Amino acid sequence: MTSILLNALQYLGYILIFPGFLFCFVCGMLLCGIDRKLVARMQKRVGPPILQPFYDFFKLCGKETIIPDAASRTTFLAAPLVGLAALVVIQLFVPIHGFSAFYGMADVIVILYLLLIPALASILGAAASGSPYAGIGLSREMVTIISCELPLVLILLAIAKTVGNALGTGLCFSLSAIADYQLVHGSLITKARMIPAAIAMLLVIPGETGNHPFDAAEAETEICEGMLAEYSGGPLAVFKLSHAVKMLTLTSLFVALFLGGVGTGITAVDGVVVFILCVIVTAVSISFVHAVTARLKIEQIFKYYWTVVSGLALVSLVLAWYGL
Amino acid sequence: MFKKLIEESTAKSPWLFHINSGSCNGCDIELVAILTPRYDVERLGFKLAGSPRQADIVVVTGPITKQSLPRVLRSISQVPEPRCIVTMGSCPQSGNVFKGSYSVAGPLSKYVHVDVDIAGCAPKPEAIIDGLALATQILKEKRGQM
Amino acid sequence: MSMLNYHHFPIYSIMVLFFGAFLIAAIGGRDIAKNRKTTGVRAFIPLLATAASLAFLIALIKPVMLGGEVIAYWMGSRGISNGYAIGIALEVDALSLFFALLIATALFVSAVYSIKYMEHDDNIGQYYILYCMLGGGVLGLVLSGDIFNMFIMVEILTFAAVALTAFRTKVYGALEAAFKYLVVGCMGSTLILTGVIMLYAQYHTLNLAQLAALIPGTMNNATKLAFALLYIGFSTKAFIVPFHPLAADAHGAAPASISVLISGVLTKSGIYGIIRLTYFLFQTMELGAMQFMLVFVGSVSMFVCVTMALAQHDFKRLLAFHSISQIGYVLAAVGLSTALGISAGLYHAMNHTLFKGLLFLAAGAVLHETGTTDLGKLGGLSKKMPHTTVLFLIGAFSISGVPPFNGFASKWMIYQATYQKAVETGNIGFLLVTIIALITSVLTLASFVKVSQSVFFGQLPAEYENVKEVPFGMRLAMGILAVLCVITGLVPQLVTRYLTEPAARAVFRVGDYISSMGFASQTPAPAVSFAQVGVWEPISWLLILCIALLAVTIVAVAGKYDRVSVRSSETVDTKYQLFYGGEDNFHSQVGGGDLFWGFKHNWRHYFSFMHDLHSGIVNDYALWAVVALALSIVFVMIVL
Amino acid sequence: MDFPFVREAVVKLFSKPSTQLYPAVPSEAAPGYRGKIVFHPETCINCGMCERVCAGGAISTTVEKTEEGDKITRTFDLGSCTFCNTCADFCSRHSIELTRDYHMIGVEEGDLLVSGTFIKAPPKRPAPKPAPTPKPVEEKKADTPAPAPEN
Repeated sequence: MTSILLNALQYLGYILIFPGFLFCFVCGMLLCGIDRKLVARMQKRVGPPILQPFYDFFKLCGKETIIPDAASRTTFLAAPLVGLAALVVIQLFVPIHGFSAFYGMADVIVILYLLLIPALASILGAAASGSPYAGIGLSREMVTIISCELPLVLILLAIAKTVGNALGTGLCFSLSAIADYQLVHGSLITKARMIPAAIAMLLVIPGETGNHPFDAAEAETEICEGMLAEYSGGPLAVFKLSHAVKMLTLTSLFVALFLGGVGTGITAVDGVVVFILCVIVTAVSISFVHAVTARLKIEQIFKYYWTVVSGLALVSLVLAWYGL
Repeated sequence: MFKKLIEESTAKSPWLFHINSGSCNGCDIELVAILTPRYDVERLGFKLAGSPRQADIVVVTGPITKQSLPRVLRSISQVPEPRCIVTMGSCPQSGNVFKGSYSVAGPLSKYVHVDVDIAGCAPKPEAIIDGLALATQILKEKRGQM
Repeated sequence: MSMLNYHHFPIYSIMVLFFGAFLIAAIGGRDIAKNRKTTGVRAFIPLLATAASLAFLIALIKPVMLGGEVIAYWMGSRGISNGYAIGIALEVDALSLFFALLIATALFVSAVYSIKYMEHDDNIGQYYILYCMLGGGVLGLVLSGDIFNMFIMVEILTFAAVALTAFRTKVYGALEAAFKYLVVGCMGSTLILTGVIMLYAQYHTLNLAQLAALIPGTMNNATKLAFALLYIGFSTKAFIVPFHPLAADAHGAAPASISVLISGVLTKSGIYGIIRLTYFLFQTMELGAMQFMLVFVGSVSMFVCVTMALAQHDFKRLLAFHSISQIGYVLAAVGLSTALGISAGLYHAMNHTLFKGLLFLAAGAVLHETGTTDLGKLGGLSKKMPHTTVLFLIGAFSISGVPPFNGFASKWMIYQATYQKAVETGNIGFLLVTIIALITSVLTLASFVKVSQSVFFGQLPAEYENVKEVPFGMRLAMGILAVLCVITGLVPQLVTRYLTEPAARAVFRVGDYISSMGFASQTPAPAVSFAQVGVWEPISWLLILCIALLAVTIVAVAGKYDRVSVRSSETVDTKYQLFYGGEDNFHSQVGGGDLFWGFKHNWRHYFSFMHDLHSGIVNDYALWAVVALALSIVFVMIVL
Repeated sequence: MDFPFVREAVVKLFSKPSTQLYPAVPSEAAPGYRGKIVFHPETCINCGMCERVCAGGAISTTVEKTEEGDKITRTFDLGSCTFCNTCADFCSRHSIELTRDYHMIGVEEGDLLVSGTFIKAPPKRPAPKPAPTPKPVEEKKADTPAPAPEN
């Protein structure tokens, strides 16, 4: 009885503290702050303090939450919470150097689909707000999701094939197995055939998180923050937090898929190591791309992802398929 | 504890919403200038918001023409509390050289309570930073009274 | 045998529907006076009949699905004489029963829905007569053990479906749609009849089991031609490419309760026919070329139809194209010829019946209340019809494959099956199918985002200010399907173990099918494996999500998240208006057919090509049918 | 597709930012900057030229009769001023000066007003003069307060 209780407590701890909610909150926000700082420095600015996202979050918590007359209240309020919870759950499945809180419960294809839920939550929240700006925003967000889907699918299939070939099972969808494989054989990024896929993944991350220059869905200067046009106060804070957590999730997914095998085996230390790797990935894929580009139009985003990025991923997939 | 935290955060993360009510663009350019690398108010937590729902400080420029008056007032009313209204440049404070024109409905203080006036035509970016810093303090006080 | 022996149940389940049709006709098929009493009785008879039919079939789960028995039932006393089957037979294996269960469920739910949905229509008696005929026809098709009876049933269901498509003659395009359906449907039926005649001429029997025992190994050109004819004939019933435009027209014009049957029942009967044809009668699925044919047609169907759906601006037409797209998934998975693939395909077929039924019923609810299904005219109904919105969203999430709903469970099995097949055969073509399936899935999501934004969210047009929630009976029907969608998504292991795996196993046990009818069979049942590489535990995931959601909500509520300001008085307060860049609010709904222009812009050449291709002229579609027939004859002649 | 700022971004990441840390480090306006108005009432002769040339109507004058003479208060409303320097240019006595001080923030009413008061004694009247010269008359006209702009 007590062991069941302890187990339950342990899992609750996983969900609430590490690598769940609290970890996501702190690390995601830090990542977001570091990203803003880095972008500022690349633009020769001082930039906001690293803790700025925390200030933003708490300030928004203290603001009034206005629900417009045209909005569908329940969906409007519930959408951000569902999106955040779904993101936290994805983070639970991403292994941290061999440690995964919930082993063998979801594989890469499932993760691909789970990533749709937060996006879908924000889309439905935007739809429920009734604003035409949000309508345009959600249309763009959906197109961005479609754009990112093809390269992401190709990348994941390439990884599944590569790891599966090496393990002799033919294909391997399990995230934990991919992580374990890298513990033994070294990071996937060291394999020449996976480098195009890794580059493609780096380019997919800002699209998935909706960062500059792929932020047509939330373009604050053109369509008044797009999907978030009617959100204020607490729900907006949760959306901003979701965005930060999404950055953490995707970068740590990149770390788990391509940079696995770096770590010590002590979970606490690995958490820090993974976070540092996440910061590096963020610096390269989010901050750097942000600093050197201007916002793309939505049809450009689509074209870019389905030609350049998908092409890179396809190269990897074909190389992996023929075992080159 | 959280109340204190929220108050502190309110002062450190004011988001601006800019309304141009018939301005000559001088002030608008100066407002953008404070976001440039040279002045970079993002280091103080300022950010331009795209929608009044997300703003804390409303910056109004221009002499409040009759056409823009209902739109300005509607946008201001859509900003959630606590909010702070800042007029920038001489126009929204008095009408400046447009004073007495048939198409000018200003000054803004006739319609809403204005918290901070930043004088200048157009104000120097440093002056804007001064004024906005003052506005954040007012914002913090308002948050404390909520 | 006593009357309650379960061997009688298949014929009961068919006859009860035909008897219901007869009974309604006996009461009086035509409304001379608007007699409420007989109207109620007429609505009640099909309800009872479909419920009884479903009950009989559910009673068969234990012996057939779990026990693995194949029920061979001879009508009358005639059976096999001189080694030839001369009697009329029913033969129910797990595959037949699986499809029959789907069909009976859809029939029952649609009957529940019809009570309220059809109450304002004229000639309800005729509607219900045709309804029962359609149901009996489809059930007869899937339970029949006799290829000529399959043809008879195809005829019954086609004509019932054509008549029901045109039932609302006042609806614009209903007669035209029915005419198109009639023309191409009759072509299909004729092809099936021709195929049956050719087989009979060759083998002197019509019994499926006997044909299955005789045909493999003795194929000549006439048999091959018969195969091609039957294949195209059943394709027209399943509406797969190139017969998809018919479905769109028929769905758009038919009442929603009939759309449920067309998409959930008729297309399944076509798929059933194709499976019977390829796996049982001709046993050709060992051939890579046949696998290629089904997988290719399936992939083309799923992709072409999903893009066609993205371009639609009518709710029901959009659903119609999705229907074919999902059938494409089923066909592609079934065509893999692996145990996992067939299991996944059947699972998806089941899910398709459930969620597409739900979506059509939701579309019907919208039509019932607002009188239109034009995406450009609707909007903001979620405030007026909250229950319908929730039910629609469950259906939309299911079809888009959002975890943990059922569409995800089956699609995910399909991805694994295709990828596994690709790895096993080393054929990169199957990998392409996986990719197409994944992309189709996200495009499906996109078009349902479009529907939810255009119909249920966004802004409410002034003319729908007085719209009310649909009656309870309609919501009940949708609720049943929604609950089934959630359950089948949450327990994929149970569904596969008790429903789809027995059915998939039956596909490989052709020998049992033949021998239980009393014929000698040489085909040993191969060992099949349903092993999956992926892992997905929806219940655990849902549990974690719930805990996380609860935690987030508690923190949020503690942080005064719920202290929101909502306008209290009736007066207009600008604070609670939408932000329109400062303008006063006016009706501005973003939605309709062109929502994803960023996507469409890049594909404009493709879309304009498709637009030109789908001319809407029945002659063109008949020509497509002829071309498809010619191609498949050539293909079959070459590869078989 | 080309990215002209790739090199720039990498170099700048490791170099010192060019931001002026304004509130912490005070900053001075450039020479010639026209900022806050300073009024020297002691040199003013109340000729009224400034008020006449002011486009924004920012200058107002009030006159109060006292025993010593007219107590004249000249008020500059910075909230209505265009900082064009015309008043200073036209001031023959250099009583108006636009400084380089740009800190002009108003929170309460009156924060943005600059005013100066002086007493203008009537000119010592030589005992009997036949008639008043036209000049003082004009001056008196100018003295009448223009309708002060509402603030």
